[in-house]
Amino acid sequence: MNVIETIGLTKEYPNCVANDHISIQVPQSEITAIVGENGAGKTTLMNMFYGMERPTSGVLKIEGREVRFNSPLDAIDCGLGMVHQHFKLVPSLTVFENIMLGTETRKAVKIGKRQVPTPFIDKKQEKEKIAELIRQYNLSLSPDDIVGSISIGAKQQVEILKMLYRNVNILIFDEPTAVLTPQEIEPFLQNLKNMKQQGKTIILITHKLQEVMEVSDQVIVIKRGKIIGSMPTAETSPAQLADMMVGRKVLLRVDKKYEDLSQKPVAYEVKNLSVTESSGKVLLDDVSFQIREGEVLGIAGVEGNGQSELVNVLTGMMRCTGGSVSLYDRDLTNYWPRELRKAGVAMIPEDRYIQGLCREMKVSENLIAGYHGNPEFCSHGFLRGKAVRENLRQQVEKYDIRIGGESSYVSELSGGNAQKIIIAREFSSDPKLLIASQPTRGVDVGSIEFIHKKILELSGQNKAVLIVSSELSEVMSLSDRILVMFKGKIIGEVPGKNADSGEIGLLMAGIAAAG
Amino acid sequence: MEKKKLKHYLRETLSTLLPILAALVVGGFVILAIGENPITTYGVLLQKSLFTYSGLMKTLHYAGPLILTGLAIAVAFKANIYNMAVEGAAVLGGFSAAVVGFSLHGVSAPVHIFLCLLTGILAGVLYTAIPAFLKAYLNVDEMVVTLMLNYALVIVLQYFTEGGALKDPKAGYVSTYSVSPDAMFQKLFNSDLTPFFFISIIIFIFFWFVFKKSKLGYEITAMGNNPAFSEASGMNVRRKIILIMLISGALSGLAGGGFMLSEKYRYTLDFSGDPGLGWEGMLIALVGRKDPVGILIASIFFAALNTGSDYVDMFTNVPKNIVGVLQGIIILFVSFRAADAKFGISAKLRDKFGKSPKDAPAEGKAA
Amino acid sequence: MNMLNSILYDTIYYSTPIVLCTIGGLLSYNANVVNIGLEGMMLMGAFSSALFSLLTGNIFLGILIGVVLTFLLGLIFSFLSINLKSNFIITGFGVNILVAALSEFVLQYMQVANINLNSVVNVNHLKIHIPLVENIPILGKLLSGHPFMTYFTIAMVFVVNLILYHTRFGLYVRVVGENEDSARSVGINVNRVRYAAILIGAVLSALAGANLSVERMALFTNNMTAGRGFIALAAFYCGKGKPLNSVLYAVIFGLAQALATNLSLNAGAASGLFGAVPYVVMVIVLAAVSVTKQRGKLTRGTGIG
Amino acid sequence: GSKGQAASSGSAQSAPQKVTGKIALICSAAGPNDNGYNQSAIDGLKEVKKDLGIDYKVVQSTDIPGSLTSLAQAGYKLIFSLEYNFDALVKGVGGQKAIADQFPDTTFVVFNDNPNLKADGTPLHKNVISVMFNVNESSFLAGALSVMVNENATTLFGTSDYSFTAGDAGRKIGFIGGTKSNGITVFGYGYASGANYEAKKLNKQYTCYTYYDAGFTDSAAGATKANTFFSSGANVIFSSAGSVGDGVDSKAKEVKKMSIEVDANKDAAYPGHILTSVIKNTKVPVYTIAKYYNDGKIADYGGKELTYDLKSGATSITDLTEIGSKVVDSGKDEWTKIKAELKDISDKIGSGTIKVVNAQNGEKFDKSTLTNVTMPND
Ligand SMILES: Nc1ncnc2c1ncn2[C@@H]1O[C@H](COP(=O)(O)OP(=O)(O)OP(=O)(O)O)[C@@H](O)[C@H]1O
Ligand SMILES: Nc1ncnc2c1ncn2[C@@H]1O[C@H](COP(=O)(O)OP(=O)(O)OP(=O)(O)O)[C@@H](O)[C@H]1O
Ligand SMILES: [Mg+2]
Ligand SMILES: [Mg+2]
Repeated sequence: MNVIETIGLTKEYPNCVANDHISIQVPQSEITAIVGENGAGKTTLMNMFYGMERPTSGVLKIEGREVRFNSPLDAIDCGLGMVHQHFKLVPSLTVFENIMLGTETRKAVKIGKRQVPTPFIDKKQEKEKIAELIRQYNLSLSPDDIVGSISIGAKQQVEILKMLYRNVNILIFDEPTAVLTPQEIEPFLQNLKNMKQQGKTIILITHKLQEVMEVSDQVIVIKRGKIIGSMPTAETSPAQLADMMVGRKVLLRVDKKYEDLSQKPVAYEVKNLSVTESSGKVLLDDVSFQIREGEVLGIAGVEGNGQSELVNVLTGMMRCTGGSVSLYDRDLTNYWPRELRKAGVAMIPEDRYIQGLCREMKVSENLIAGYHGNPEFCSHGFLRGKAVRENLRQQVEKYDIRIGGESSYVSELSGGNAQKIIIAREFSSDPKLLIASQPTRGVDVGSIEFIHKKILELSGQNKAVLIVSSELSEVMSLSDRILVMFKGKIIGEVPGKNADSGEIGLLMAGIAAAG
Repeated sequence: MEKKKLKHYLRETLSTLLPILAALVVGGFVILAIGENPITTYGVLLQKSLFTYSGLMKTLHYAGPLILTGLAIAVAFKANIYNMAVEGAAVLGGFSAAVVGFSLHGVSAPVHIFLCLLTGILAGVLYTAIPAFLKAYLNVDEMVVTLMLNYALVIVLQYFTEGGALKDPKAGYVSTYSVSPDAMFQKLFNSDLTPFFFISIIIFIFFWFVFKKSKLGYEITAMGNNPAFSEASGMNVRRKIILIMLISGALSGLAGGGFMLSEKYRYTLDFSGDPGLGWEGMLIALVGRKDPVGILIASIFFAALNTGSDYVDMFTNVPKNIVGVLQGIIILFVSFRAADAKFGISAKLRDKFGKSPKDAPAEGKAA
Repeated sequence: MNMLNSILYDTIYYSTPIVLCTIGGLLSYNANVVNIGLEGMMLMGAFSSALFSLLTGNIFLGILIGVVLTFLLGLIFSFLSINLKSNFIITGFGVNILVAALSEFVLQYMQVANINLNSVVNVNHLKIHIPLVENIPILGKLLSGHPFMTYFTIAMVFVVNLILYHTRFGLYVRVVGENEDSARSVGINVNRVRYAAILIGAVLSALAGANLSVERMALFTNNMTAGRGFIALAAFYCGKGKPLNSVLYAVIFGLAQALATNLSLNAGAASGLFGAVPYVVMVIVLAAVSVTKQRGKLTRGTGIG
Repeated sequence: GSKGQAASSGSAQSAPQKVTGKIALICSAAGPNDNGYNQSAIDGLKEVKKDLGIDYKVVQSTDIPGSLTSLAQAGYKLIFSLEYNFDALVKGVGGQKAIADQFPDTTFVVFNDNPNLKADGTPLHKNVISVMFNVNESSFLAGALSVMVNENATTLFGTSDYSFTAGDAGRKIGFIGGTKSNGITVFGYGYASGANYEAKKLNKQYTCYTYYDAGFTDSAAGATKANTFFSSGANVIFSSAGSVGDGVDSKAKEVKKMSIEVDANKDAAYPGHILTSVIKNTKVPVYTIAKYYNDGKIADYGGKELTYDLKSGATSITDLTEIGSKVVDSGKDEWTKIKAELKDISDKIGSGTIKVVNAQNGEKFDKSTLTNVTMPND
């Protein structure tokens, strides 16, 4: 039986048709994967399922009944739950408060024979309920933790519990693994399977085709708002899916040429870098490494082991308390971002919408951010409008950025295209060193291929590249050497060529290889 | 394309005018309720402030300092800095301009005026430097600090005006000496207008370029929308905060100084008026959606309300307080206009009444 | 001794309406609506409760009507700022200007300079003297002999604290303020929560106003709130919307004001400057608190906004 | 309507057109219903209308020069301005001719200040009249009265309704002003001097607390300030501070002591707690000057400074009937004596035997001359 069925579902935005007559069926107790390029309209479709957006036209049926949702509440009532691409959690609240939000248990007083609820929340009882739920699904959460301070994987578990607690039958996951570490992904996928076993219907949106193959029963491919294919997973392959999505042959793994770099000069050197908070907490502990010209150095590690801090220090967003950084013997320790850029460091920040881009500004303006004071864009304090527009035209063409028009805002772009703005901006500054943090998070396969190619091109031009990514396969396919971080330290080094993911995995878990 | 643009402007104009009309209708009932004729009242209010020579000139004259305080607020608000020190800086600017205006002798008129304004600007800058540094280096909430400092400043200035060397002993009220005639802006064209209005306009044009075309304008937008982004793209946000606040202070100081030399001529306790140059500037900046052209129009609108209200009292039997009530109502309604641009309420309403949303394109990012 | 008594008593006198308005305003602040209109709402409360106390000859009825009218004003504010999504700073200012003008206009219409409730109520009869407590030296003066609203205010501080941190409504207020999206996604009616927060603020501000006009002085004069709403605003800004912290700031202000008034008695010519003291004290306290928070920060940036 | 009533009784519905021979009055910021300064002036105009049949117009304005010009342009020939701000009128600002010069046929009357003087003391303009009130004299009476009442409070009023601080601790009075301007200090200095006169006579030492910066709006703050004085032992507080004074009255009633009001007779606002009011009756000069105008004699007074002293009746203290009614039977004799003493002082002032410092004329006040009154925070 199909729990969800759509007939000609359409969503139009003022300047685009995000979903164009979508007709699909989602069978009960199966995992249906939806794939498609960035901006294809996947999230929009899910938002309509979940009552966040209203369709412009078309029919949505849940368990055979035609429904019209006005709000997520209606969707929840119909047994739908959604874990969003960007979590909808309240950071200052505890795990159990977040899960119970909207369905609080209140203290009751007995009046006569009746239990009359008071406005007060019965925190004790709530906590017990949640602890029970956590046990039932065998998760590793503590109900009392503040959500703002738990790991991303844990946050996702909270989102899932939120749905499970509400007893939903249909769970929608929008790119759930984009932010998870490899260690977290495995159990998550296992969880999906468990839930399916328990009779839940699951829709999974992801850019990682391996996951599609691993867990889904059916795959639906969307391109530019239209369904272009729908098939049982068993009958397809990642390569075929990628080709369908992108409309051309896609290399799922770039071909890196490994050379002997030992004779090349050292470009970048980090010596004994450490960061100790005033509370005494050590965030970075004596980190040292070198990158030679033309070398790609990868840094792997379970999230929260100091990679973010390392990148923050190297990109000038945080001060280090010890150690030094230098580029071609020029000391860059504790330089501000602007001075770093001047010295020839290009930076791709971890979170594109926080540090990398300003959504409320135009694409053209974002394309010059950080370089907006350079003479080619600015004279006497005023921006050169012509040069800025010309830059936009060039970059858009060179990096194939899909924008609506010359005055498009970043907020109107899909994730992949937004990331390409950063790539274009940083690559065209002709840097001596590139520091790239999570360069392809949330980006579709076609764009990943493109970004990876560009990174390798750069190292081919004898530039030094530092890549920090929680995506192990990314680090492995790009790096000449891989350093693994654990608890703020470099715990081990692995050559990039023929790297063994098992060995790296052990290091990431803090188990140093003997010898 | 042409047609679309035309439609766009039509809609813009309509959504500006509608709330004002609505406010006038509500206000009309209030006027009716006290037994007066709303048509006559509005006639006087508009006609006298905009459609007579002297009224229009007076309106423009009042708009001068308001344009500056409007810009002063907008510069800061755009960068997400809630600088309420504009009010205090304008008052202090006026006060210091007055002090130079009456204590300096033996310089030529233009030099005297220049020095007065310069002092006003410096005073505004110095005053705003306190919250600026507190915010930039200690992360102290600027809104609270500036609110408090404004109260304190008024008391301190009162203290200086009530005694000592600055007080005009001949005046029966609390007042400094009046500025010497050569420090006064001369009235032009047989009206209330003075060169100060043109100074304001020049500065307005300059700031139009700053907002729309300059590196600083770029940085202000970035800071206002995404501080982390602006840090990461190499702006020295701390320094920028200080810079922006000081610009805001300078504009306010100039507004106060100019107001002193073109209208008040001596510092009295009611110098800034009601609700005050800075507060009015805030309303103007918000109503004008922090956009320079919007600010210009809003300044003239608020100045016209001020001028008109005096005329209403003089030429009708509607008491001045009712004009205050009207102003309150209009402000309530224009707040909703500002929203309309942002959230496209007119569009939404149309949506509701069944037209295809294709006809109602999003209202853009202008807000 | 005398002076100490006087300072303590004045502190409570100054603080009461500000504290009441602070805890009223901080609910909507927590729901991410900064209500600049608090000043106007307090004035509305002061004005309409005095007016209707006079007209009805009964202060309870008068205050009740005052609260209802301010509630209506709160509804207008909420409708404009929530449903019509107006810029609530402009709307708040509109409220302030409107109320000030309206009350002046009504006085003018009635051809009186102020509303004197002398014939309706004797404020001395409104003071609550707590037996025994009253006789404790110093403390007695501090704790006893205040009108009802003072005790009500003290109780409300704890009630609001309880509401904000222990009830479902309070939780929703905080969630709506912190992350509107997540509130929506679990089906919380964001608008309704905001309405409620604003309206509670309006009611408490009205009571603060009534405290000022009816209970304290049996008198309404034009613009009598004289910026107290803004001080309240500053207080919950300083206290980041946490009830106890915000109230602490409000009381610090009241204390500074009481000190300034009392100490200026023997200050000679400089007494004119004492009025500035409370404001400067607030700035210094804020700066001092920030300095301690700022120490040892490693990440760059100032966190504007 | 409201003020409509006040105004429309005299003027046409709307009058942008030219009229001749009308009188206009520009209110001060306190507005037409301030139960004092402005209202008395309007009362004067009402009487003018009744007796002389001249129409009038009352205007509230924030732009005084603008209103003066507009009114003169509209043909008003006699314009009273109760608000300060004279530069444009007498000196001319921004290179413009003085308004008085622009409209030589119009007579402008200003109050509480005489800006119409050249350095040598001769008048600048023939068509500007300045009206001054010697409120220093009436304040002097209030000061003397305060001391006498304070000394005899128990005799006069008994102890049931009042709780005056007794003995030396209660030999204190207070003055609260809106701002420290000549127009305000003139009251305070006169008041302290009057208290000193009587204290000296009785050989008692007094303290006079002063607070000149209470503003004009925050009545609640006024009440607290008064409370500091009262709880420090003061028994009578004189305030000249608009609404702030209302707060002082309310506090006086609350603590069962007394206050003194200003401008108009407000004794009945808090019966038994307002000792008296220092009256500054604008009605008298408004009526008188309008009469000069009507009689065609206005030119005789142009350029003059008209001073209204105790004798003129424009300034005085009230007749004390309100407070007198609270005097207990056993206190009647003392009360009569007090009134007689007041009469005596009043005569002495009239004859010049007592000279009261007049801050409004720019006279310096030297508090060290007060032998029996100390002013700790003046
Ligand atoms: N609120 C909106 N207003 C206008 N256009 C929108 C809006 N939301 C989405 N779009 C547009 O609709 C299209 C589909 O967006 P959607 O977010 O559904 O893509 P997606 O498939 O989820 O992409 P990604 O893989 O990057 O998450 C995009 O072109 C996007 O620009
Ligand atoms: N976040 C920061 N904090 C402190 N210093 C910084 C920061 N970012 C950059 N700097 C350094 O401070 C200096 C000034 O930065 P700022 O951005 O104000 O310069 P600018 O824009 O060149 O100024 P100007 O307007 O004069 O051109 C630069 O040398 C820069 O390296
Ligand atoms: Mg998406
Ligand atoms: Mg710069």
